[in-house]
Amino acid sequence: MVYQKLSLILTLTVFENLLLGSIGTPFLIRDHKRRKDASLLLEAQGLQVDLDTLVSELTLAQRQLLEIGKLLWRNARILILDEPTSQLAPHEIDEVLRTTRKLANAGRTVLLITHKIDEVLRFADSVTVLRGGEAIATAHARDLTRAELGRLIVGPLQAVPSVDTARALASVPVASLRSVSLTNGSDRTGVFDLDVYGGEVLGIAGVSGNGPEDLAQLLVGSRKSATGEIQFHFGVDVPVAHIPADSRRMGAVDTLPLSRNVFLREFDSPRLCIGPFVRLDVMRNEAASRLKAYGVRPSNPDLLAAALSGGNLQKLIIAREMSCGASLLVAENPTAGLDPASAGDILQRLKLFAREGPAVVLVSADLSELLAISDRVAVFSGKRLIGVERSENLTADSLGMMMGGIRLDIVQQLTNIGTNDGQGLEAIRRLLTSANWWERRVAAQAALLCPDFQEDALIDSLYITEQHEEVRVWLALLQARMRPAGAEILLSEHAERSPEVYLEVVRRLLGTTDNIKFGRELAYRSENPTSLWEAVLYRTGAALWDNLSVASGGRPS
Amino acid sequence: MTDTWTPLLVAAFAGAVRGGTPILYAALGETLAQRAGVLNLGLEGVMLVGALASVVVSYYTGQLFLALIAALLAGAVFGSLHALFALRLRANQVVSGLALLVLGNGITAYLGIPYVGKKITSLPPVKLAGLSEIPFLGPVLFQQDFLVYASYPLVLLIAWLLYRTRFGLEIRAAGEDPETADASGAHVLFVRSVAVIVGGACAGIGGAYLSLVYAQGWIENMTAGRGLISVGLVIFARWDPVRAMWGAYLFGLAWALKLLLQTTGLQVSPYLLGMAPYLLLLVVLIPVGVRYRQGNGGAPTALGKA
Amino acid sequence: MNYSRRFLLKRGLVGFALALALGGCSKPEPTSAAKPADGKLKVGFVTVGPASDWGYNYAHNQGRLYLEARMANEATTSIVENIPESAELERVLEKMIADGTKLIFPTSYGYLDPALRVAARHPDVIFAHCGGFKSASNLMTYFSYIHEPMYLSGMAAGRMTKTNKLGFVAAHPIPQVLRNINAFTLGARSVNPKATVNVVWTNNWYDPPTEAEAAKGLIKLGADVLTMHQDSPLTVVQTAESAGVFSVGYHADLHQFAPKGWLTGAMWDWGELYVRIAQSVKDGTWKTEQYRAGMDGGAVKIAPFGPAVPAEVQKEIRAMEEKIVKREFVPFQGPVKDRDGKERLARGQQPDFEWMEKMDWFVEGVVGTITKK
Amino acid sequence: MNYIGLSKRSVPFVASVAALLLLGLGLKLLGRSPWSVYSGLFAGSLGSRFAIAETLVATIPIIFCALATAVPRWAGLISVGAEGALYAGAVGATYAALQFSHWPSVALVPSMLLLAACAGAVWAAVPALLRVFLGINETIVTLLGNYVAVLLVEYLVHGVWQDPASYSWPQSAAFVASAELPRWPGTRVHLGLAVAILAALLLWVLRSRTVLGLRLEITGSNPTAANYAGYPVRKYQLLVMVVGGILAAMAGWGQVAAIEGRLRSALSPGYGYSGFLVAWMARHHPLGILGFSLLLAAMLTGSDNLQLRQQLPAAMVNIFQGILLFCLLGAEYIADRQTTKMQVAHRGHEEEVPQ
Repeated sequence: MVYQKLSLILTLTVFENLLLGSIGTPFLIRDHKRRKDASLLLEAQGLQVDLDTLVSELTLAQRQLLEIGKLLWRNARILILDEPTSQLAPHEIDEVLRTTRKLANAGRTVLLITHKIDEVLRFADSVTVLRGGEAIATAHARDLTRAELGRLIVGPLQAVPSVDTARALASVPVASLRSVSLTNGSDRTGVFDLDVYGGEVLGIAGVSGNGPEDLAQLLVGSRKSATGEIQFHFGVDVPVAHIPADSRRMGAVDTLPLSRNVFLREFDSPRLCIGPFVRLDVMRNEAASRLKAYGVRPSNPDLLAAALSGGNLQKLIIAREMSCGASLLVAENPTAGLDPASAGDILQRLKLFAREGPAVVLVSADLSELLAISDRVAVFSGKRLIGVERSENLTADSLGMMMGGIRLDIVQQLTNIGTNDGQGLEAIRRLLTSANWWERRVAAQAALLCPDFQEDALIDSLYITEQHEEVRVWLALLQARMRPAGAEILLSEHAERSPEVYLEVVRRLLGTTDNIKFGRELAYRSENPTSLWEAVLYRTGAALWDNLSVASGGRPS
Repeated sequence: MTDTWTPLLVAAFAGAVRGGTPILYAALGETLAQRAGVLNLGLEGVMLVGALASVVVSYYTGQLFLALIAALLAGAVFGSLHALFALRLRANQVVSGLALLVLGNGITAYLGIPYVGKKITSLPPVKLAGLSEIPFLGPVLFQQDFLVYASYPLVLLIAWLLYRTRFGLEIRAAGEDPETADASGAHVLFVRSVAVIVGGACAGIGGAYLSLVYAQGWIENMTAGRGLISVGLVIFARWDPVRAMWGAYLFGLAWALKLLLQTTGLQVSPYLLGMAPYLLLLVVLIPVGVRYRQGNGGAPTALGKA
Repeated sequence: MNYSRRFLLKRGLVGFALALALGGCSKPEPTSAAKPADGKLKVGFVTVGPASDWGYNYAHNQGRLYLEARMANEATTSIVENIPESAELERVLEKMIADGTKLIFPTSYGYLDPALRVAARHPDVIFAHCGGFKSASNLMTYFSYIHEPMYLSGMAAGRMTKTNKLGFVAAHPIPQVLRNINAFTLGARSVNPKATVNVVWTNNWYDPPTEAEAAKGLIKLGADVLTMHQDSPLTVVQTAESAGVFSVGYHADLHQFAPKGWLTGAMWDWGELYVRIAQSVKDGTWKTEQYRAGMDGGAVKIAPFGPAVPAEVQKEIRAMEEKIVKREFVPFQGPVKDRDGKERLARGQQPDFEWMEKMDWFVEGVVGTITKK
Repeated sequence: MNYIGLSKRSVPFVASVAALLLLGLGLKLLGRSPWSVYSGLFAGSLGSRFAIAETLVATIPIIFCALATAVPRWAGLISVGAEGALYAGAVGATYAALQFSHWPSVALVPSMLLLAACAGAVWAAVPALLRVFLGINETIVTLLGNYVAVLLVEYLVHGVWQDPASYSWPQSAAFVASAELPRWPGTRVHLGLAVAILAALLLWVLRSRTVLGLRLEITGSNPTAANYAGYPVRKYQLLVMVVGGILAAMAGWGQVAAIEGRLRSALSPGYGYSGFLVAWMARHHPLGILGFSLLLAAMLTGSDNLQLRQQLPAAMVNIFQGILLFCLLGAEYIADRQTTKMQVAHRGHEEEVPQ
């Protein structure tokens, strides 16, 4: 069983976590055979880390893989995974679920508990839908469509947050970021401006670690920008409301009554105070009515916060943050780990709150959630602001590309690759000569994905002048696809520089004619956040990929 | 110069090892308990119980081996009292530890009355053949008594237990994240109880060292704060047995030096010299603190939580 | 643990109530019952440590037991042990008085101030304070110059040492202790001018591990005779014995703890003095005084010699003992110089009360710390 | 507050009765009469006007020291430094008494109070600053400080402050009469009692009724949440440590100014540690501290009678304290289990209610 909250001990090493509680371990835990077994086992799960790495140093996806590794170490035949992807970025999700798919293919039973339709349709064999404690339906995944499954899960009465885009933004921003930077260093290229307007929901998209959390911290004041400044266009006494990512730990005090938790920020508000004294009875009554108004159950203000479920605690925090008179609310993954009903309720409240005048900044890893309620979405990649776009101009796919670091206009051009109308090829050609190496790399990758792209002469000439190592690799791969005969020599040059990655590339390239697949494999293997977009790229070219992979042997496995 | 300073240094370091040993035993036990997430503030009481038990057995039987077993058992019994309340009954660990301290103090003071001033068989120093002849190190490390010799491997044993065995792994897991440890199949309650009880037994031996080696008899409240210092030492050592050993010897060194320096005719008030062990620990704490200022200084995450 | 204000408030009040309830059901204080109906004098003793310490408090308790045995028909005694030298004492004294005690021996030096305060409140109760320098109409002080047998012990040490290094484990640098150290040193150097005395302060009257460590350190540095001024001599004597060096005792005869290394020692014998004081109170002849005596008073003496002391050394010391008892000699006899060469007592002068009670220097031959103010 | 079961409130009662019975049983087995032991304890602590007064006298420093433990705990810090700060406060008060001995009482008494408070504040500021700026564990620093403080006082009374009139004995000169605190006539109960009770009441109001108090409560329970809510956590930590130091210094002030009348090294028979015990027994609640301080002081003073009358050692009281603490914990466990059951039932019920 893998719980939603990971059952790993952060201060212990990978190996120690594996051993913990495993049956029949000998007294000594430094035994070489065992270590070797562990390495092999983890490697087979796609987790290549030193056994003595502290778990706290692993990424969330790696931790999730380690969890699975733990089960396998104990020789589990049946693996139960409870929302294994709720905290993961899109490319990490694939990484984890592909591993589980492999396990299922190898004969183990995997029970995947998730509320993400996409995951079910892509990775599951059969699906059972539970709603309100009842099993609603069981079916083969391939027999279901996205829409059917959605209806089964949501049920007939589930309200979807309405998106009211009619309202114009206030003309004056509530907060203006001027020349701020999310990196600590002196990287001037990361400097950007951003305005947050009253009445809007500004979605913040970006893979975890690429900037969204940093932006939230800047806005709530828990960190300072190395450059520039943030102007708040409201009084200094007005707090910035904040729904923290880890609400149980940060946002509430488990051991204190709800009334205290509700007024955590406002003990000194004039309503409650006479001089330095707090009117406890007023606080209690107000807390009670506020808890009711926000649908926190139970709503007894004397209960301890520990008595609340996650969803209700989140509602309590929302109740508090929305009532403290703030003009700016920063919400970090407010629906993470919540059931769809609670999540919908919370999103609805955020939207309504913004409509009353304040600005809401919503940081979320759930792209559909961002698109559903945001007026605008700011996308971050590599701690840079890639763009701020109105949400109606965005799709999940284009948003994903932007999170990979590509500006929206380029995204739009590249998404045309598959349609074979020449526009995509034109974009690739143009981008291959761009001054921005990221864009050049994207273009090379796109070309690799696009069988229509056959201009090996152009690639040859570019390869000679290319300065950037990573782009050179991709160009080399592109050449290899077009002229397999000469590929070995080209790639061996790169292989020498960073053997782990490139040797693998070469092996895969020469061992298979499925060029696109190896590109994707490479993306999965990469642990470097700056190249995460490679996985994202796959998402945009999903249709194309499916066609190709059908030709070369069925669904991804 | 060398003529006067060499014997002084030898005496000081030998005194450091001796003076550090009772604290070391207690600190090792506390390290084990705290690594499992259990704070035992009552070490002072546990040491006293161990000290008295060893005196009583030594007095009646004259068998040092039995006296040590008695100290071990008495410490373990007090440790299990803590385990019962702090773990089984999930009581506040600070209060339970304090109760242990007060109770141990009271019980030994009462039961010990008939044994004050009684002549007992004490633990003699034993020179280790060969090793004791090594210049400097010999007289410092190998002209001591059995309990000192036993403490050397014990440090390694506890370190080995904590870092190299499955049981130690479970101890650390229980101290870091009991729920997860439990979910992973470790018997948290059992592991913690064993750690606390073994920790108590170690502290009991520490107490026995005071009575069998130093005082050579029973004296009320003979620990004189050493139990509390041991608890502090565990924090100082950042929950590591080997560092606990250095800490104990450092404290012992300052303690021995404050006595020995006086014989050189050094004209510093003995009261100022007396501050040395405490100030020295403090001074060493500062750079360590600066280095590990983030977080909780390496404390087991679940320390003190029921 | 749940938190609730009301609950905690209750807790506090309950604590208070409990304190009251603890004896709400108990009988009124049986003060009258405790008073001796038979007209026996009730004598109370207060000690700073346990009476079984084989040391300072043990000696006083021996005196008490002697008194009780000798005056079985005229007096009863009680003892309260382990009372710190703080204002705690006032309460204990008051309670003793409430119990009908008429003569009280607060035996520790630090008891003087509180005892004086209680004495002022209870003029009908007589106090005899050990070691004090201030008296009152109903509070006498008494002390016996134990440095005299310490001088004799020093002679034994001086004769027996091979290394000429003597070790002295001492508690606090106060006059009583300094007198002993100086007398011991003078005694040792009177027979062995090369002898030096190394002093180590433990800063504590009663801390066996520190005493033992100090002793072990001294032995390591070459001392082959150890003595001490601590509340309990037990630790140093036993440590010396197990290290195979000689020991000179203090407070009490401890030869049984050191069958091989015991030389001799200075010891108290309070019994006769206590009987004398109690008798005078009983008879109504008691007058306040600052009683001081040396070996002539009988309250201090030299402990029996151990087998290690050769007969001629014993004879030499016995001869000197006789001179001291007859007051033909006192250890501090002018001229006395401190170790810096400053003359503290002119030739031919005899020390007086104040000179003795104010000593804050070392004689020559003492190695150790004594800080100037 | 329906989640607190009836039995929860009776925990101290049940525990006390159980402790009395347990110890009584033990005494019976030892061939003693529990009745006479208990009546002796009572008579010695609360059985007469004198006994009550003496109990109150011992209560004063215990209250201060317990408050000095509780206040840092409010912000999540564990300080064992009351004993050290007590000695520091005594040094401060003594300095004033010796320096300004010619001042009239109205000026001298407050100046002693002030200097004691300053000394306590400075003393406590050391571990506080080390904790706040270097992250050094405050528990160990305060513990080490205790030993240093006592030695410092010994150094002073053996050295610069030694009273020339005391024949080289280690104590400071006696304070002038104008330095003495007002007392309840005929007893040793002094002004410190009023200050202690006032301090406890003020702290109670501060703790439960003021913005600062509520914020401290949050800080102590969950520093992360406090940081998140924008509280100046470091400032609070400094504040509570310093206030704790001042409170413990008040105990030292009371002891030198009203009880001893001079500085001596044996000022406190471990009041700082008793205060620590009391604070944890009372769960750091100021009013609870008042009650438990009285209880502990009663035990301390009552224990004289055990020696005087029953020839039992004073250590008996420690045994009783230990048993009482364990009984408290045991009774709490039983009560907690009940409330947990109730709460679980309660929560389950509420969550089943349809939307």
